[in-house]
Amino acid sequence: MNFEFSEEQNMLREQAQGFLASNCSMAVVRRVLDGDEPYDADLWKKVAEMGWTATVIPEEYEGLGLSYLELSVIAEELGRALAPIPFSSSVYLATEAILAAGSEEQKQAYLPGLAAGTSIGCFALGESSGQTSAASLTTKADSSSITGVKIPVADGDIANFAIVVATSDKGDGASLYIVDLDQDGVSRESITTIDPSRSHAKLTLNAAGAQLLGNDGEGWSYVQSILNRAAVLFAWEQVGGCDTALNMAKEYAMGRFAFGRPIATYQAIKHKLANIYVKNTLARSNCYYGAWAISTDADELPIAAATARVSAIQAYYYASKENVQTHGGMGFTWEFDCQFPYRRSKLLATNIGSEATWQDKLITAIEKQRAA
Amino acid sequence: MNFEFSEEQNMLREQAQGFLASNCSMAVVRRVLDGDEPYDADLWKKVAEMGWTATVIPEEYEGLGLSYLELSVIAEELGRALAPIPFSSSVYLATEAILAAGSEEQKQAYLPGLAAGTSIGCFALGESSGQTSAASLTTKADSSSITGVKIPVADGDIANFAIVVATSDKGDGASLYIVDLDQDGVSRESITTIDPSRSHAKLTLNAAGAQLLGNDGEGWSYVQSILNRAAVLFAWEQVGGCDTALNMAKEYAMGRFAFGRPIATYQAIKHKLANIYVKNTLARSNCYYGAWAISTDADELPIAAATARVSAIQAYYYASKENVQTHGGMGFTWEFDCQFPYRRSKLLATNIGSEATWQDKLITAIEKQRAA
Amino acid sequence: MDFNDTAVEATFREEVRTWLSANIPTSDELKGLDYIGRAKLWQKRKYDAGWACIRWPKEHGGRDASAIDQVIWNQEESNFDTPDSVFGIGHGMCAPTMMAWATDEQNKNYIPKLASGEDVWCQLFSEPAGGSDLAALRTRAEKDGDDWIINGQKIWTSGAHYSDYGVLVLRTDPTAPKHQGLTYFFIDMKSAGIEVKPIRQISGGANFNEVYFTDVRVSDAQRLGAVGQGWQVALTTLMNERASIGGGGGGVNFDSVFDLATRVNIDDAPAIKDKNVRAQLATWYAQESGLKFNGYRSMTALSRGEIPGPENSIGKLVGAPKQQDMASFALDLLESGGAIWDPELSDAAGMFQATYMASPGLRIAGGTDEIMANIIAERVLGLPQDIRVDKGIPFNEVPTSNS
Amino acid sequence: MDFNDTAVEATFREEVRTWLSANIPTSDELKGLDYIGRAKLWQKRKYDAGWACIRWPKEHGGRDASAIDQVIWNQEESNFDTPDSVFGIGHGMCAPTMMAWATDEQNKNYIPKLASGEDVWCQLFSEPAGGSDLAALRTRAEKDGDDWIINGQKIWTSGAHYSDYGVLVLRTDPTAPKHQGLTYFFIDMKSAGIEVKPIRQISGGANFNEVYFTDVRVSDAQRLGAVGQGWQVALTTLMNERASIGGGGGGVNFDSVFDLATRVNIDDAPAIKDKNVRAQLATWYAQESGLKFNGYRSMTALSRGEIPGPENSIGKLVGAPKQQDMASFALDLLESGGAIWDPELSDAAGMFQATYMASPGLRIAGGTDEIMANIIAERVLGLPQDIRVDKGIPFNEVPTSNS
Repeated sequence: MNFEFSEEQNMLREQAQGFLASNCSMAVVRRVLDGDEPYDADLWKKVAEMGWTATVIPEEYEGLGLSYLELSVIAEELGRALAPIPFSSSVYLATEAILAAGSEEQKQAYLPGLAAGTSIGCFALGESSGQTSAASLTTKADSSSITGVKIPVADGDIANFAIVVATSDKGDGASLYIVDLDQDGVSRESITTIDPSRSHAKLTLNAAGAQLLGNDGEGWSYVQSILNRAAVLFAWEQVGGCDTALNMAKEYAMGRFAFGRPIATYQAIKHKLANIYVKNTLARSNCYYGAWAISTDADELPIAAATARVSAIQAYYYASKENVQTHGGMGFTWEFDCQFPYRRSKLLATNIGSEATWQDKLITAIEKQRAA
Repeated sequence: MNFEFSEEQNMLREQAQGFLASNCSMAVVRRVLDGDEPYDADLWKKVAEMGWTATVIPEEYEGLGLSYLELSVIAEELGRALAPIPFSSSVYLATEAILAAGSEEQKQAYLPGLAAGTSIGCFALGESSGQTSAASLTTKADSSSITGVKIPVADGDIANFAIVVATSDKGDGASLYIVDLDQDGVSRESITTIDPSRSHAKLTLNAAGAQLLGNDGEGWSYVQSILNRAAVLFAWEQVGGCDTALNMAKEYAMGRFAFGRPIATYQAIKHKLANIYVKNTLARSNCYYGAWAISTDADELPIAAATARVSAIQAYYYASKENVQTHGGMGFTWEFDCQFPYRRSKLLATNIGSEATWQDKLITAIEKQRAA
Repeated sequence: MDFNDTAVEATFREEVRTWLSANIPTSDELKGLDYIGRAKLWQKRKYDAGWACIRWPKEHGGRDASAIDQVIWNQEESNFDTPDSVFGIGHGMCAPTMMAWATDEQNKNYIPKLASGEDVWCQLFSEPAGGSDLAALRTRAEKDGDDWIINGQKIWTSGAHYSDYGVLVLRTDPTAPKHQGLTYFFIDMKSAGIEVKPIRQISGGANFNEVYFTDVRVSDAQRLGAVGQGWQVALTTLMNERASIGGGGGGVNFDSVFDLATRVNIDDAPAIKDKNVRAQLATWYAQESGLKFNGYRSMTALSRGEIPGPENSIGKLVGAPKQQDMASFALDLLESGGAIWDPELSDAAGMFQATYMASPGLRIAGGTDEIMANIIAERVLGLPQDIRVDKGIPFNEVPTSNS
Repeated sequence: MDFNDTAVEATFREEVRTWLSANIPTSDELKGLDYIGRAKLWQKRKYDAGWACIRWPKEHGGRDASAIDQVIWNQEESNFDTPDSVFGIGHGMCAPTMMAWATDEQNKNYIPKLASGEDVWCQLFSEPAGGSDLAALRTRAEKDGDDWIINGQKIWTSGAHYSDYGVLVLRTDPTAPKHQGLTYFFIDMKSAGIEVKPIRQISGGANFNEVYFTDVRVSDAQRLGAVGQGWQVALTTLMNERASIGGGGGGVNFDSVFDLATRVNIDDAPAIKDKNVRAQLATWYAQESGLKFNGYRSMTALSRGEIPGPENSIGKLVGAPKQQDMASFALDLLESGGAIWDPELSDAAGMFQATYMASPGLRIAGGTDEIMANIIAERVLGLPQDIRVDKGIPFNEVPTSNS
């Protein structure tokens, strides 16, 4: 049994923690949330210089060729720091889409820029409120151009290109396209979300130039595979955030006195924090499973991804809301940092499919496994 | 606004409480649970003598012609006492079935005996595990005889007759029949349930004599209407039981010391009891709504019944399990009374449709109301 | 059992309705006024017609009406589009305290202007170090001739920036045990040395203020109750607070989430057809229904001249987390669109997002979930208090930090 | 990251598997034996071959094996149909305490018979008045020459009726503070004056006993640790208890409820197609999965020679209420049939009903949910203890009732 990160991976974690402590304090999150910058460009540059954006990209495309275990470590630490950068869009989604479906030419065109962080990618799936399915898509493409509206697109306002999911009259009803965002046919509008420390946009594509990514009519299948992998990495970010919420709550409860004693001596608070810890720990152990599955490309990936995601969503919602509650009135002020994990938890929970959507996916995956 | 029981109804409650305190202590429940009697026949006789079985039966059929508000009061008190008698089967179900669907002749034949408690009725719907629907029924009848297996039938082993739901090739696919249980075509076997203080049976009908109750092919519609009314009365029994569980827990927590102080001073226990109280109170207020709806035959009855039932099921499960928990190890012993509400809560929750079944019914009823 | 008024109640309701129909301010009348101005206009009109603060004695500008009359008035008024009130705390908490503790002359001076809406009052109890432990307040008052000099800071004061007067509790003897060293005053909010700063909330709003006191003078004549009796006076205020706090107010509820579930899809069909959505909605419906009919039972008690139980505090304990969970659930139904918080782009103009961000505050303001559970445990169920290590100890010796 | 053994572990596993395959008792060998006899036969066989209590030092009949070896042994043994053990408490709790505190001679006399299964031991700590407050025990021992005379009552003693020896903590000084007046002994369970009565549980089983002591004599030579040092000795026992308590064991789990949902219908279709059922099942799957992989992480720590954290106690805190809720949910899926509890008539031979009735006990035995949450809060998160009013007070002056 070797169900732990290696010594090298733990060293990477220490290095990441040190770097983020210096470069991504809560003050940095607050600056982006409160200000006009869509993301912390300086932090992004440094993260790219550290090679984090290049982690799993093969060396032939100027990546580091490391495994998803290393990327899991980085994801957890970025989640812990609530980093206000487009890492999830560019690395977990756009990079994965090109790795999964790209032609050799497309890989050579896009991966080096993604690895270097000089190119930022995003993933444009949702079009309105509610579940998106192959049948619900209205974005349409022909061989070289694409038309439709995608909203919200995480980092759509700062990305260089988007992976756009459009309808197809072939196969599973959808296809992927690469759309460069600096072109006339694209207009983008920044939109406000519940977590302004992460940037989102509405993309309007009006006969924009586009190139097919992967096979026509296999888009929905690619989407499922990309989302499964992203779910694991999102889950790592989520459990990182869970710990941040728990630590904030714990520190406050130890120092805050009521009726002559720390509120951390009251069972209502103690049991609340114990419950946060328990949910966080189970979610983290499921993330290990997800990391193992993604790094070995295991058949169990759909189950492992959904398991990690369901428990990470549940843990982060609980931890972030009960962290505010533990702080009492102060937790509800703009001045305190409790708002960051509370906002982020819901952003991450909705960005790539909700709790209920993944619960259903989990049972579907288990049914498939048992039928096999 | 007059959303309370009347003075007369409150007097009835006091009288009922006094009677049950003398005649239905927990020792009585324990005797039936532990022993061979299927029910407390003596208590049943006295209850009938008090006229409780006759409450809503019109005077022309030797009933008292009182309202469902009086019956609600009695139901809550019987629930509080966890009375080991076939009141729910005979009064909430069989009597209601005959009142709803019976011909004049059938009413004259059955209601006086039901009113006097000399005849006990039961309601035979379920046939196996899982939801019963008109389509799932296998019990079949012709004009005068019926064949099939019904399990479990609450009080099926002690009742004089059963209202049996059988398949029909007309209308909504089901019809009701009255089957006298003392006949050759009927064999009945007592079965053990999770609450042996209430009697249950397997009824095997082999070309048993039967008479149609109500119109052929309208059985499923009758069933819905009967269950809606029964749901309100079951809910009253459930909230009565909720209070019993809360009081047991409270009394124990006040007297039990740990670490030099009553466990009732610990927030984990205080908040647990507060939560029990809150759930019980909401469920009871919904029961008021149900009582109003049933007593006025309101259009809202399907909503009111489902609301009362859903909240009563949730409240009783919570109250009864956390009552055991509050008692610690002692609560898990046969010697203590905590087991009674824990058993009864699940019996009442499954007897006439589960929480999920009624949740779905509730939303269906709301959809219908809004579509109207 | 019915939902009808008694004959007397029905007559009263009709009278109220008739007056309201004839007297609701028109948009022309309200034009150009800010929300304070609108509130004052409407309050003055009610006052002039004898419909202000109807439960108060006539001598104070009220109508000597019963509790059920008040309920009927509130129901009817809420059916009309009237300006939002800014008098809730003044009428609901400050005035009852004044009537119970102030001199006749003071009441003659202040109460009518409270009733007529000329003066707005606020309440200054909470302090940064206090929180749930309300009596642990530190803002001190020191006697100086016939005045007291106030120094310190209050927090969570609604309406401090537009209030004319405030009631406040101050520590006059830090060496006495916590509840015994307090004294209660009312004060002119325009006094020199008072500084009001709005508190920005995570929801974006700023409904509360910090209020700083620097060498603020208040006359001993504005003391309510004896020196050291402040906690007892404060209890009068707080008893009235409990009565005026609702079940969490508007925002997300069964209806809005039910409707949402008919607008968005799951598995390419309306979400309302999804059994998981139905089960969740059913439970919330049952909770809302329970709270509603609980309210009807309280109103019946009022109607019968009885006092409703303190079990009304379950409204907040159930309602606030329910709002949070329902808002969270609604955002999930919206899937990735749930993150968008923009009046133009969000479903329902962003109401679900706004409630998601506001609901943590609902679970805290006016008593946290944990405090409400304590209240139910102790006041309703009669369970004993938790161990109190600060009992009987001089306030300035009670531990306030680990150092 | 992988699930594989190291080379050394794989070799050990193979060795274990080979021995087990060759030595599992046949049904012929077990015929006519009761469950005690079967357990003893199997234990003796393991002992004779050097496979009993493998973590123990060789001098005590063990094998000096590592913690991960023990895990591998347990995994492999659980793959075979072997007689149920009756030695869990003796091997897991009593023996480590003896090894730590008894004399060499005592250990030479008792430990090998424990290892070989000749003697069964039990643990007598809990008392009716104690509950979660384990140290509040009252059963007293009074010195009489070289003996102690024991009077009082123990409760929740597993296996008391078939045990040869027991370890017990007794109050030897009621005037000392709670933890300081205790002394620890081991005793022959056949001693005169010991009476064992089974406790009937609401689940119908009787896995525990009450044990009454009436003037029972125990030699001072059977004392472990000093007089008054009993709590420290007891901690040795309890530390080992924590390690040996699992996540709630068998019974209802995801697999069984998933399968049930394929057998019963909702809306005339298999319940597993119902989205509400799927959502609930998914959450439980994620919990079980989290517990499982938490266990893998602990095993990895063992494999690396590290000590797994006390966070293993989350297994019980999560597992026990989950069993209760899943059983309750399963009975609901069965609808009216859920009430039937009969091996012939119930779905799955009544397993769901049995778990519904047994699960309240899971939430209590070995530490209630509330105590487990305290343990996590204090030992894992480092939060402070609740206020302790009994600290430093003579035991016989600590309040034990309202009178």
